[in-house]
Amino acid sequence: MSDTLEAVRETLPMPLVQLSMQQAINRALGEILDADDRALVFGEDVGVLGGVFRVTDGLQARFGAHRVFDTPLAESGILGTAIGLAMAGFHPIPEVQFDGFAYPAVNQIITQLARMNYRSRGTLPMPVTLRVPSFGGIRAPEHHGESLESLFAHVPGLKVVSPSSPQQAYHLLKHAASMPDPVIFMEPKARYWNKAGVNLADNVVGAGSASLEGSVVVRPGKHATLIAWGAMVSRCLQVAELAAEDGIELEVLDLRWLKPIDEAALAASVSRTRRAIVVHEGPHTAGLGAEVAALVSQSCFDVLRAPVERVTGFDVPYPSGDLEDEYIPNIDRILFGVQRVLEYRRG
Amino acid sequence: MSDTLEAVRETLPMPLVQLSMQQAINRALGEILDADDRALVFGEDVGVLGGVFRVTDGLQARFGAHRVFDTPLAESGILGTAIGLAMAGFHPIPEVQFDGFAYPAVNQIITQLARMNYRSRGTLPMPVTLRVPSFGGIRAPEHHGESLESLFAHVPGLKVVSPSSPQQAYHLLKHAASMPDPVIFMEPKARYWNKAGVNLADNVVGAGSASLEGSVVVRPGKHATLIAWGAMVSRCLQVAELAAEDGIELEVLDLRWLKPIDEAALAASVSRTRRAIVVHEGPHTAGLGAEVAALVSQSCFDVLRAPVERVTGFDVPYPSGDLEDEYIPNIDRILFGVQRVLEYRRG
Amino acid sequence: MAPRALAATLDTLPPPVSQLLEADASAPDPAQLRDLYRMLSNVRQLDRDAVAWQRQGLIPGYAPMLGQEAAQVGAGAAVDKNRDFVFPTYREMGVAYTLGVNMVEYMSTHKAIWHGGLYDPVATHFAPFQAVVGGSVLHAVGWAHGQTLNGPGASVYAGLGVGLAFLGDGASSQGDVHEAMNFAAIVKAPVVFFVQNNGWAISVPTEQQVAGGSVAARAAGYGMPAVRVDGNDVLAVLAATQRAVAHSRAGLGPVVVEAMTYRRGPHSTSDDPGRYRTLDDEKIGGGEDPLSRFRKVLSARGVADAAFFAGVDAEAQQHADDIRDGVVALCSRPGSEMFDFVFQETTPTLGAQARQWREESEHV
Amino acid sequence: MAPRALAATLDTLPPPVSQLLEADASAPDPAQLRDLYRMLSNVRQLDRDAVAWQRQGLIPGYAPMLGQEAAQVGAGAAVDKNRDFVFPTYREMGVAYTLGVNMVEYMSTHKAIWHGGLYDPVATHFAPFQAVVGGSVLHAVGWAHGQTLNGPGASVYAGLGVGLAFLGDGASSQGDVHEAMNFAAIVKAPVVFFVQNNGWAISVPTEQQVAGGSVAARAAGYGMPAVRVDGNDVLAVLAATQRAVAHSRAGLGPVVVEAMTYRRGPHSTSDDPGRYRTLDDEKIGGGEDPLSRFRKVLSARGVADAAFFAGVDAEAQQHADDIRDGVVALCSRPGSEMFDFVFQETTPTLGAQARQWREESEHV
Ligand SMILES: Cc1ncc(C[n+]2csc(CCOP(=O)(O)OP(=O)(O)O)c2C)c(N)n1
Ligand SMILES: Cc1ncc(C[n+]2csc(CCOP(=O)(O)OP(=O)(O)O)c2C)c(N)n1
Ligand SMILES: [Mg+2]
Ligand SMILES: [Mg+2]
Repeated sequence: MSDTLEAVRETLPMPLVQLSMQQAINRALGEILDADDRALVFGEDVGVLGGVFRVTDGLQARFGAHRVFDTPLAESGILGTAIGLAMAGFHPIPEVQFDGFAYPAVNQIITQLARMNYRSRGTLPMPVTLRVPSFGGIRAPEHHGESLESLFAHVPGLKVVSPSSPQQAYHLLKHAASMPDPVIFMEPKARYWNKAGVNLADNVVGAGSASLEGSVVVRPGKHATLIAWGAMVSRCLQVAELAAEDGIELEVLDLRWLKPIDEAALAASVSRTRRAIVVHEGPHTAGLGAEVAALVSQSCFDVLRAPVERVTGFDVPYPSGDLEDEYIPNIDRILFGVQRVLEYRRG
Repeated sequence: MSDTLEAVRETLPMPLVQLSMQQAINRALGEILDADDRALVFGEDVGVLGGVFRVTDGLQARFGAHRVFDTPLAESGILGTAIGLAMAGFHPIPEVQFDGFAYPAVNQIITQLARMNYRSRGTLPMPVTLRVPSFGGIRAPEHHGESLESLFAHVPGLKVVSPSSPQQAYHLLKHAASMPDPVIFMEPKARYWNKAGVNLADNVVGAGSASLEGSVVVRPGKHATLIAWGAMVSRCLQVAELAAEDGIELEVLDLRWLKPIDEAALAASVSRTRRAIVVHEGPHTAGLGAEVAALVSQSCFDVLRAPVERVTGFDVPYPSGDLEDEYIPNIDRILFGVQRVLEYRRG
Repeated sequence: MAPRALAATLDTLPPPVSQLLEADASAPDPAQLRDLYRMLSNVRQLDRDAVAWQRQGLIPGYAPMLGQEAAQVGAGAAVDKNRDFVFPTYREMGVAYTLGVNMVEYMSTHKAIWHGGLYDPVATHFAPFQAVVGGSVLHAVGWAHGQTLNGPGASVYAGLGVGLAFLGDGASSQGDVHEAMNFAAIVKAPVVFFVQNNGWAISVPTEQQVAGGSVAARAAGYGMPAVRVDGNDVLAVLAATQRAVAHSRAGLGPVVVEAMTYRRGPHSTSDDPGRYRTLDDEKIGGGEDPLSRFRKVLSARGVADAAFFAGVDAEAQQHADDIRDGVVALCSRPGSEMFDFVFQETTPTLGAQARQWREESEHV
Repeated sequence: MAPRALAATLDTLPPPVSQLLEADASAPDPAQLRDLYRMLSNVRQLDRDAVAWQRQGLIPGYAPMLGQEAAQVGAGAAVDKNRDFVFPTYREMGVAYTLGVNMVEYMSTHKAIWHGGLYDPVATHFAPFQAVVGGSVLHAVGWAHGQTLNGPGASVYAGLGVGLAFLGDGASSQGDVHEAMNFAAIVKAPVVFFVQNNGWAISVPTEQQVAGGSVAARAAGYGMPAVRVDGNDVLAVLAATQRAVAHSRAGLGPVVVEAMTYRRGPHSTSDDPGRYRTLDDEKIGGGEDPLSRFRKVLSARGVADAAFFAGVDAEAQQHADDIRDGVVALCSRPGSEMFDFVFQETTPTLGAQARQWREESEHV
C-alpha cells in the first residue's frame, strides 16, 4: 500500500495548506479511499448530502455509491454491518452522526467489534475506524454534545483517539485507518470550522513530535501541566496564555490517544511541573479524568506538590445550549483549578 | 406505604434467618411486591421459570402474571417499556438476565431512563430498579461475567449499588426499590449461593452501620484499606485474614454504593490507614478503581504514604472460564498490591 | 413520480367496535371542521414564523413541519387529552398545538432553554420533546401496557387510555421500533404507532430506508392491523386515527397508522435540501398543499368561505406574534437547575458539585 | 397442540433461477442421502454424548440441539463451503459438523477453553461461536454485502457467496434482527436468515415471543421472500435452503427460511424444563423424531437398510468417542493468550499488564 501512497503523495499540492478540521478530515478520507480500494465510508447522510457536517462532502461523487453510501437510520446496524464487511476483508470507516447516537451501537461495539479479534484468536481482525463527531459547544439539540471517551476507553479491544487541530485530524485519521484494530475517532465538532495550517507531509504531527502515537506537549511550561483532549486543548491554550500574563507558565499536554494513554508522557510532563490539572467536558464521576488523575497520582507520587485537579463537566445530563457554558469547563473554572494546585499547601 | 410495611413486618418470622443472597433477593422482591401494588417485576424468564438463577422463583405464582411477567427477548425493549410503565405511575423492577446483555439496553438506559426526570424537569420521575446479575467467577459462557459499574457510574442520573452479602442484598434492594430515582442493582452472581445470617429488621445493615446509604467498613484495620464491592469484598476479607497472620491489619471497606460514592467514608478510612488498594473485576483502564484512586489521592493527599494501588481485571475481554482465575484479582495479586503499598518508599 | 400522499392505501383494521367508536369517531360537525382548519392555519403560521425566528437569530435552530400539518392536526385531533398520551419526536409541533400545549413553553426547546421543553408533560399528556430517533416508541408501549394493567375501571370512561407513538419513516429502521411493535402486539397494548412517512430522513429517501416500501405493511407480520392513509388529507387522517384509537381503546391491541405525507421544508434550519433533491422533486412529491385542499373541502361543503379563511389566517398570524413575544421574553434558566433535576433525591456528590459551580461561576 | 413441524407452511420464494440452481440444488442422489443420514447420526450421537460429558464433569456446560438435527444438517448441507459463510449462534453444533469444523476445536468453547472456540473461522467459513442472541445476524448482512461489492467476478463460480445467519425464535425479538433484515433487503444482500423456530427461548414459548406467530411472515413486510418449512424433515430443509441460497446467489437479495422444529432437550445443561413444560408438551410439540423419520424415508426409497443404519450409528459412536478423547486431552490455553489476541498490534499499557500478570501469576 505504501507504494500507492507514494504515488498519491506526489500529486498532492505543496505541504502547508490552510484547512479547517472538517476539510482536513474530508481530505484524509479522500486519500484513504484513493489509496486503499478496500476502504468504505458509510453512515447516515454521508453520501449525497456529504454528511451533516459536510465531512464526507464530494466523496460519493468521487468514489461511487458502492464505496461511499448512506445506510438506513440504525446505528447498531451500521456497526454490525461494518463488522461483517471487515470479516469479508474490507476496511470500513463508518460514521455515527453524533456522539449521543452511538449508544444504540454500544452493544455491537462492545460485544462484537472490540472482541472479534480476540474471540477468533486473531483470525478475524477488525480494521474498522469509527468516526464520531463528538463533544459539545455548538448549542445543538439533546444528545448532540456528549463525551463518550470514558465509556470507549474502558472497553478492552478498542483504541480511542481525538484530534485537537486540523493537522492532527488529517494525520491521525490516516494513521487510524491504516491500523489493523478498531479505532474510535472522536472529532471535536466545536473545532470543525477553525482553520489552521496543515502540513500534508507524513510524520509531521504536533509541536515537535514525529510520531503519530502518544501525546503531544502543545505548549511547554514549568508551573503545572494542563492535560486535555479534543476541543479542550485550545481552551487550555487560552488559559495558559492568560496565566502567562501573571507569570505562571502552564504546560499544555494534548493527550490525543485516549486509549492507550501515553503514561510515559504524562509522567514526564508532571515530573517536571509537579502539578497537574486534567480538563474534560464529560461528566466528572468515572470520567477519563479519573484515569488520568489516578495514573499521574501514581507515577508522580513523590514529586506531586498538590493533588491532581479535575476540571470537568458536572454529573448532570449535558444541558441545553443556554446552559452549555455553565457546564463545559470554561476559562474561569480552569483557572480556579490552576489556582488550587498552585496554592495547595500540605495541611 | 410505611403503614403497609408495618403490617407486613409483623407477619415476618424472627429476625435472624440463614439465607443465600439469591434467597434474600427473592424475599425482598416478594416483600416489595406485597407492600407496593405499583411494583412490577419483569424480564426474560423471570415468570414461570423464576429466573435463570431462581431469584424470582415463585413470584409469578404468588402475585400473578400481570405483576411478574416474561418479556420477549429484547433488552432495549425491557428498559424502554419500563420507562413507559414508570411514566404511567408504576414502579418497575426489570431484570436483565446477565451483565453482558445490558449492552443492548444502554441506549434506553443512558438517553432515556437516566434523563427523563431531568428532561421533564422533575415531572416524570423514574423509580426504576434495574436488577443485573453481575460480575464473573462462575465459569459461564461469554458475556456472562462482566462488570459494567464504571459505565453506569459515569452516567448522570443513575444511582448504582452492589450488595456483597445476603444481608446487604435484602436491605439494599428494598431501599433501592423505595427510591424515586433509577437505581442499577448489581448482584454479584458468584455470591448468589453463599448463605449467611440475615437480620430482617429494618436499618440493621452492615457491621455497625445503621444506614442504607454509603459504604461500610466490614473489617477494621490500621495498616492499609482494601476497597472493594460485590464479590471482591469477601475475597478481600480472605486477604485480610491471611495478612493478619503476618501481623498486617488490613481494613476492608465495602464501597457498596458505586454512585454516589461515599467520599467521606473513603477519606475517613484512608486517613487512618494512610494506604489504599482498590480491587475490582472490571478492566483496569477507566474502571471505577480509577475514580476511587483519584478521590483518595485527592482527599488523603497529605497523609498517603504510598500511591493508591489498583488490583483489577486486565484490559482484555473477559476470558473463558479456564482463564477466569488469571483475570479476576486473586488472593496473590491482591497481596502483591498490599505489599507494594506497604513497602513503598519515596524515591 | 407521483405525490406521495397518493401511495397505495392499505387498510386491515377490522370494522369499528361501534359503542366505543361513538365517543372517539363521530364525524366532525361544521364547528369541528372549522376548528380543524383553525388548527391547520395556526400551525402553518407558527411553523413558518419559527423558521423566520431562526433566520433572525431569535432561536438557534428549528425543525419545520411544513407539509405535515394535516397529518399532525388530524392525528392530534383524534386524541382524548384526558386519558390518552402522546409520545412525540422533535417535529410534532402541530400535535403539540392541537393538544393545547403552551407553545411558548414548547418553543423553549428550540430556543435552547431546556432540552425537553418547559411544558409539563404530565399535565398536557404530551411527553417531553425527544431527539433520539425512535427513542420514545417503546415508552408509548410501556405506558399503554400500564393502562391495561390499571384496567378499564381506573378510568371514568369506557375503554383504555391509548398511547400514541409518533415516528418517522427513518425511525422505522431502528431496532427499538421493532421491539416496540413486537412487545405491543404480544401484550395487546393499547398503542397506536403513528408513522409520518414524509419521504425523507434528512437526505435519505424512503425508498433507501424502508425495505418493502411501507411501514404499515409490516404490521401484518406482527399480527397487527394497519391503515395507510393520505397524510395530506386531514379528514382522512383524523378518521383513520380515530378508528385506530377506538380499536386500541377497546382492548383489541396495537395499530399502525402510516400517514403518507411530504417534508416540504428542510430537515432542520441547518439543512440544505438542494443537495439531495430538486425543486421539482419537492413539487411533485408534495402534491397539493394540505391547507388549500382542506379549504376546498370546507368551501364545497359550504362550511366556510373566503372571509372565514382570511379571518382565521389573520388570527393565526396574531397568535404566532403573541407566541413570538413569549419566546422573546423567555429567559435562560438559572444554571442551578442543571443540578436540581438530575434526581428526585439529590446526592452528596452532586450537592458538592452544585456548590462548587455556584462559587466558581455565579460570583465571577 | 400439534407437532410444531406441521405448522402452516408459507412459501413466497419465486421459482428458481434454473442455471444457478443446478449447482446448488440438484436433488440428492442415494450416496448423498446416505451421507445426510450419516451426518444426522453423528450429530445426534455427539450431542447426546456432550450432555453426558457435562454430567461427568468433563465440560462445565452445553446447549443441546436434540430435535434440531434435521434443521441443522439440512441447512448445513446446502452451504457451499468454498464461498458461503455461516454465522452461527451457540447451538449450531450440527451445522458446524456438517461444514466439517473440527469438533474437538468446536467443543473447546463448552470446555470453557476459549469463548469463540479453537477452530479457525476463516478456514472453516464458520464464524466464531456467538453467545449474544441475535449478535451475529448483522455480521452476516455486512459480509454478504461485501460479496456484492466484490462482484461475481471475484469468485471462480457463477454467482455470489451467500451469508447464512442462524437465529432462533427468541432472537427474532431483538432489534438487531430487524435492522439486519431491513439493511439486507435495501441493498439486496445475498444473505439467508435461517430461523430455527424451536418453540422456546429458554422458558418462553414462541407464542409469547413472536407476535403474529411466524418470523417468515415478517419477510413480506421487507419485500423479501420467505419459506416456512417442516424443520424436522431433513430433505425439506435441504431443499428450502438450497432454493434460498440459489436465490441470494443469483443476486436477487435476502431470503428468510423458518424451520419449524422443537428443542427436545433443556435450554442448556443448567436448565430445568420441568419448570415450564410437561413431558406431554414435549412429546406432542416434538412430533416424530427427525432421525427415525429420515430412516423411514431412506428405507422406503430402498437407499438404506437396518444394517446400514446400525453400521452408521456404531461409527457415530466411535466418532463421538474419538472426539471425547480429544476434548479430554484439550489443555487450558496459557494465560498469556489473554493479552495476545486483544489487538493485532498490542499497546504499551497492555504489554505492561501482561508483564505484571506474568510476574505475579506465573511464578507463584
Ligand atoms: C438515534 C438517532 N440517530 C440519528 C439521529 C440524527 N437524526 C435526526 S433526525 C434524523 C432523520 C429522521 O428521519 P425520520 O424518522 O423519517 O423523521 P423526520 O425527520 O422525517 O421527521 C436523523 C438521522 C438521531 N436524532 N437519533
Ligand atoms: C442479548 C442476549 N440476551 C439474553 C441472552 C440469554 N439467553 C441465552 S439463550 C436465550 C434464549 C434464546 O432463544 P432462541 O433465540 O429461540 O434460541 P434457542 O435457545 O431456542 O436456540 C437467552 C434469553 C443472551 N444470550 N443474549
Ligand atoms: Mg421522515
Ligand atoms: Mg428458540
